[in-house]
Amino acid sequence: MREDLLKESTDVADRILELNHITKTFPGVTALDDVHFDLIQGEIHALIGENGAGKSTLIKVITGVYEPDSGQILLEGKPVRFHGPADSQRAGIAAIYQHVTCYPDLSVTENIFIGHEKVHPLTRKIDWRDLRQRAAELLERLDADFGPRTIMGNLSVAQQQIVEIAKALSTNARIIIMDEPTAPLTNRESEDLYRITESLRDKGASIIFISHRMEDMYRLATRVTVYRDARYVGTWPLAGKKREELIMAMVGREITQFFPKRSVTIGEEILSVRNLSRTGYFKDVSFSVHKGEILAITGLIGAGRTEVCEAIYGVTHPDSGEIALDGKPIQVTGPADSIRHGIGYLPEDRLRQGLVLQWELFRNVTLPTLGSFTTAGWLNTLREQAVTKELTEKLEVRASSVFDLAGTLSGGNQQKIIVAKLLAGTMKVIILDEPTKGVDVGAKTAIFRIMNDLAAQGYGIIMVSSEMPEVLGMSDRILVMKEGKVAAFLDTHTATQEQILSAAVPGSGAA
Amino acid sequence: MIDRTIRLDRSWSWRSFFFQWEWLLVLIFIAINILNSFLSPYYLDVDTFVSMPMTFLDKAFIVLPMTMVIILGNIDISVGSTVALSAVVMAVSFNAGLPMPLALVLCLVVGSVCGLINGLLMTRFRELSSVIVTLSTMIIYRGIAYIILENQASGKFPTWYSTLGWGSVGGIPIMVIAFAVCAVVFGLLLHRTSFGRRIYAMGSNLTASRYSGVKTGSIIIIVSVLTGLMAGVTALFLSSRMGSTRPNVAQGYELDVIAMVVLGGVSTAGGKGRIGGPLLAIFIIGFLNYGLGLVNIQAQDLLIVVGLLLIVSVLVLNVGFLDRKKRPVSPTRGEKEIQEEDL
Amino acid sequence: MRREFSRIVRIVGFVAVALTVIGFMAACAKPVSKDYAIVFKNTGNPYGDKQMSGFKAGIEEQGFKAILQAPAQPTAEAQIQIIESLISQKVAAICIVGNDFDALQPVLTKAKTAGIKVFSLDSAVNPASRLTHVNQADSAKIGSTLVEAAFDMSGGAGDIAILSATSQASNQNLWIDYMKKDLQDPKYAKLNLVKIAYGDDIRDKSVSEAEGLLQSFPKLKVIIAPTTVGIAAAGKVLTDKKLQGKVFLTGLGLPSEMATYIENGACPYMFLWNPIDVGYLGAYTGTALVKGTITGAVGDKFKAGRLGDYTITKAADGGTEVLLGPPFKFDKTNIEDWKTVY
Amino acid sequence: MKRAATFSENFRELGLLVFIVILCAAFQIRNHNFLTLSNIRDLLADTAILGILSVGMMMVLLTAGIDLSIGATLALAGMVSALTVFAIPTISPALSLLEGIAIGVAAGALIGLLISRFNVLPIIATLGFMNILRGITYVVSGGAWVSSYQMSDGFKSLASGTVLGVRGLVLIAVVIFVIFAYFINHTRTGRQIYAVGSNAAAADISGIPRRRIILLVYVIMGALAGLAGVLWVAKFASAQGDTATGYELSVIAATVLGGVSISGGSGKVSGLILGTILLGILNNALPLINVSPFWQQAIQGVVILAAVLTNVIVKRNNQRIALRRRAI
Repeated sequence: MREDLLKESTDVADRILELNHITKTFPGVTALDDVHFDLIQGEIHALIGENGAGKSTLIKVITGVYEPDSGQILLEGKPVRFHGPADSQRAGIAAIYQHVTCYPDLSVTENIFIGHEKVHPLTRKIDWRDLRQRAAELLERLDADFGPRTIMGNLSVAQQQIVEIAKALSTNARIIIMDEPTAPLTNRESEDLYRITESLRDKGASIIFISHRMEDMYRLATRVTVYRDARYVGTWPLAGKKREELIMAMVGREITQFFPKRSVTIGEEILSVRNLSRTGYFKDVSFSVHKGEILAITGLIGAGRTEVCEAIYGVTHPDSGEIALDGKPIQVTGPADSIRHGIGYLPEDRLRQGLVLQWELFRNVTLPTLGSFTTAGWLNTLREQAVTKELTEKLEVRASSVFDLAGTLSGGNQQKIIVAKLLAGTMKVIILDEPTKGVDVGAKTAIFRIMNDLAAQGYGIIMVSSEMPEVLGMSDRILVMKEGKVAAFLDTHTATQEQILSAAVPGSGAA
Repeated sequence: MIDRTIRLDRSWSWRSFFFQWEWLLVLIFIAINILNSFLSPYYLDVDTFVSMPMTFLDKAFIVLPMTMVIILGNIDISVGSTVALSAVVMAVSFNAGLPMPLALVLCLVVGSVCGLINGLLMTRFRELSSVIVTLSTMIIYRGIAYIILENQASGKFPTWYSTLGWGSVGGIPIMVIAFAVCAVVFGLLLHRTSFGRRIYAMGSNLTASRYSGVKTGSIIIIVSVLTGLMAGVTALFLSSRMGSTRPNVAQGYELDVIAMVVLGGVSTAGGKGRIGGPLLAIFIIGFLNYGLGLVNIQAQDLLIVVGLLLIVSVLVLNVGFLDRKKRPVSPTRGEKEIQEEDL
Repeated sequence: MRREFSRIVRIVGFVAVALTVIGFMAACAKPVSKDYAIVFKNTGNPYGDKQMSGFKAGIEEQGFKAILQAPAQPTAEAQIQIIESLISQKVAAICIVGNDFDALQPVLTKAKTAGIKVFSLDSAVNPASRLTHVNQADSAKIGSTLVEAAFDMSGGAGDIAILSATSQASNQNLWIDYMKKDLQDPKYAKLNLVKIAYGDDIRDKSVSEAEGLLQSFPKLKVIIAPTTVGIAAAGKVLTDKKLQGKVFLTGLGLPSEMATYIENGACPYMFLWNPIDVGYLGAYTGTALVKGTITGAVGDKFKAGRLGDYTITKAADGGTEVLLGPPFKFDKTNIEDWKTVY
Repeated sequence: MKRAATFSENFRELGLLVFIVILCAAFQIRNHNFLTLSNIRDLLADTAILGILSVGMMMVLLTAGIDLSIGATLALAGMVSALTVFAIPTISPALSLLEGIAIGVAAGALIGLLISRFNVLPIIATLGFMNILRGITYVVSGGAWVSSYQMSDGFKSLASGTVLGVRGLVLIAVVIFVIFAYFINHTRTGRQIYAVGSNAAAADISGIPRRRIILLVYVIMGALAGLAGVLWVAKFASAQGDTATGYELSVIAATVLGGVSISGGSGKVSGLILGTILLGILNNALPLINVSPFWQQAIQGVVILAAVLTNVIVKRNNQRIALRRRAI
């Protein structure tokens, strides 16, 4: 099949969507610089590139959220201009965005149909029965485990993801854009998504699939387009294209070692958690972390991994169980305490939980340990800046000055800033929750290197992750969680992907 | 490869220096003084400048903590009632035989307690917005004041007490001195201490602050108590100026105060604004009121003028060149931030 | 570094303040105006407008200039600020219609020490802070007149209630006290005062208070409302409920506001003085005080233009006062001519 | 889990209902004239205007906005319409209504533009306009009042007139409740109001005209305030400059009692009605049961706070129950 697609790709007639010489600039930054993109009827086309490469902007141009400064958009060969999302919807284009964009207070039905509900010609009354029916059908097709009346806010991220897809389907879109759809999903959920995506393709939809995960791309796409620094690098059929070549095209340099090996002697136990329980989230979780060790906690979304970490960090309060540091039980009433004790946490959602985006780097870096930068409550700003300079340079943050706003950095660098926040204090244990989520390849390796350095310096590290390769590539031991309980403890050297999955997936495997 | 050295200075431009809200306020302030002195021959007068500040500075004490409250992204509309309640309690307890100095202390205590209650309600019931909490306590506090004093006025304070609101030291009104001190203290608190930094953090991103170990609860409570305390201070000066007090004093103070803070360029979305703005705003509104009063502008016209001033200034702030968001913040500004702005 | 900028900005700001102040210190002494000021309770109140217009007329026919001021809200705080600005203007006399009996004492004392003649009108301020008080009508007289009216309307017996203004209004409270005193009189033994309600001079509150009275006291015969807002609200309620002839209304009200209810019989008759005359008398009291023909002591005499001669007498609150005269009675016969006047 | 959720959604209405019943019982025991037909009619008539305004305020709050200017808008609309009636006694009541609404719409449109086009924060824009409109009211009236005898009976009958024994005022309120209940529950625009309040960013990228919706709610709020102004003046047969000063707070209180969240996105008409009635009952009953006038304010405040807090507490309970249900 890929072969004939290849032939067709040369043939302009089959191009359902084509963008030529698109340029979009924002004050102070060029987001798209004379880029090209084309989509063939009925293909799944992967669009990859580091953060800041211009992918998300391209989508917003296609969906009409932005109007390009110059360049033309051809829909089935005819030039079009979209003056807003409504236009593109009418043209049969639907987008599923990176940060799920739902209405938490409204029902699933409304989330799917809002803006294009079926209304009675005269009374303009919304035909609820009809909508609910169609919603039910759509959810059926995506075999969802929730009803059309459910309030969106009560759904898990994965479930909301499905609603987003249902939304796209409801418009009978011919072109569906998926921006990092798998980012918040576990492997199993991703599998479901792949299935759905393919069935869409088979039903004649053309799909633009954006992702950081190489797995996604090789699994689904037939062609791939690479952007770098707001410019078009190239488009190739995936067949026979090596992942290293693509990575080079993305980052513009060769990345020799993906999971840097390291030699660290694992020291004595620092953190031990005994029978930690929180009603409704997790139960009887016990484990320990040693100096220089990287402990991976994995499992499906909603298995309680993040919840356990947040309980240890003191964001939430466990109902029972004890946490001991260096053998001494500690009382944690809030993050302030845990930081004082030397437990640091890199949260899962860096934009909401990790950073003050409109703040300068140094103010972000010193926030958790502000006390140590004050004399009698008096801030020593110069020292803050000095320390920040030192840390950010050590972590090779790509920024021009400690006065840069955190919001202006790329995902990877933002992640490094959060690490810097932890290093500004004297930590013993560092918890990293999905440290590479939504981070481009270049930054990933950097973060892995940092993790190793930290381990080498004798920090105990807990890494929560859904991505098998990094779990297997980075950790010393693997804790698999299932439905709020510890499902398995595996030694990385012997563990296999299958073992982990079977332990993680409910029903299968022994707990 | 790009070099990894990170500079310790920020990109600096005259533009970013002059396009600051405070500059506009300074201009307005000077304009108002010139206008007034043209309008009324009595404006350019020593006595006027001694007595003028005393007519509006009582509220101004609340402006200081209210700035913190609004930077936190909250709002407190119970301050007027707090003033009334603490003033009433002070007067009643004094007339019940409590020595005046103690009565003054009690006044401050009552104010702080009112603030504390607000703070506790806000932290124990985080689901509730500060508007709701303070809306109901606003009604309750004044209600209590009515229960205590019914339709009586209470006063008969010792004569020395009236000097608090009327007297001056070396030609400078005591009120002005007191306010200057408070202003400096609050300014330093907000801009030079970890306490202030944490307030800004919470206003900018509450969740991130919690994850970064900011004790959000205690910050909210402290700020609320400060607000109550300053309301108590206002009560002291107000009752001193009125020589007596009633349950219905300080009605609608909350809105005057909020207006001043906002005119001062503090965004009610939280996280933005500095103490300097509100300070200037206090004097702008105060001088404007008094100056126009000197030429006997009718009260209703004053309403319109102040309202317009508020709207127009905020319009300039949002639409005009002053809008910071429209300027590139740094050369390395990337796609992420654009997303943040547009989504 | 933005904070550095802001510090500069702030400093500049206060330097600006300082400079202006210093500049003005050097400013030369200012002319002393000979204006006469009246400060009413609050703006947008026709009763007050009439009073101020009377004051204006009285002042201008003597060839002086009048300043009419009133705050937006009826609070003492606001009046203090206005008086301060009047002191800065060095007016000749201030005629205050007080929002508070005591709270204005400090600022008025300041005015007096600045050589300004201070006297109150209509709603008094305490004797210590005024030279004299222009009283629209003898409080005791108002009390007895209203009780008499209630006695007459109820046919000598039955429940009566009072619908007052705010619970703080010094006038109303004084009158109510006098009414209570009068009701002790055996002549009124059969009248029983069931409740004093406060409508705060707010329309909707006055109305629901009035309705409350009618609901809780079905046998109610008379409502006495010694306040313009309250009486009009009560009149409206009685009219809507078609209670003319069953429940009677009297009190103090504006003819314009009450015309409808006097004509439809909800209020057989009510009382008020002529606010224009009150203001007018105030004007002449002011000029007399400034000329020095009177000092505000008991026994002083002066001529008040078209109103004729007046003598200062002892006031119930211990100070002195000028009494305008007995309250004027409005009923079906004369309301037509008055409703358009005020 | 789902059951718990729906229960907690309906709880507020149930709770309010129970609360109201208890209150009524208590009042009835204290004063037997409370639940008489005539008193209930008074109660409804006095609550009608509050109800009309709370409908508009609900929509404003749904978009996570707030409107402090309605008291002033009401006063201005009332004053102007009264002045016109005084000038042209023959003008038909319907016209006066339209006039009032037109003024309200104008005011609302100005505020709405400030908020939707120039991103002025609602609390600020409306705070400013509260002053401006109030000032204008005094200016147009020249400080004078318009009194009963200066108004045509037709005009006054807008409020006092009865249809089938029901006050016209109440009918208008009911009609408005019905129309808007339909509008926000069953029309696209109505639902989009919820959407905008629930997630503004999402509204933008899914092509909902956010700015237009925001403009719309303030225009509606203004229109209702204008209407209320005319009714107010007709009801009390007097137009004053200081009409309805501070009334906005009662309206907000009623709306919040009714379960509309200040942070936008959630709130139901059913709850709104109950909230309005609850506040109406308090205003009407406290004078009735001879509560000292000096206690009334405190009591009202406590009731409001209690209602809000109980709601929070019960919601939390439901969540806890839901968590227990989760199989772990």
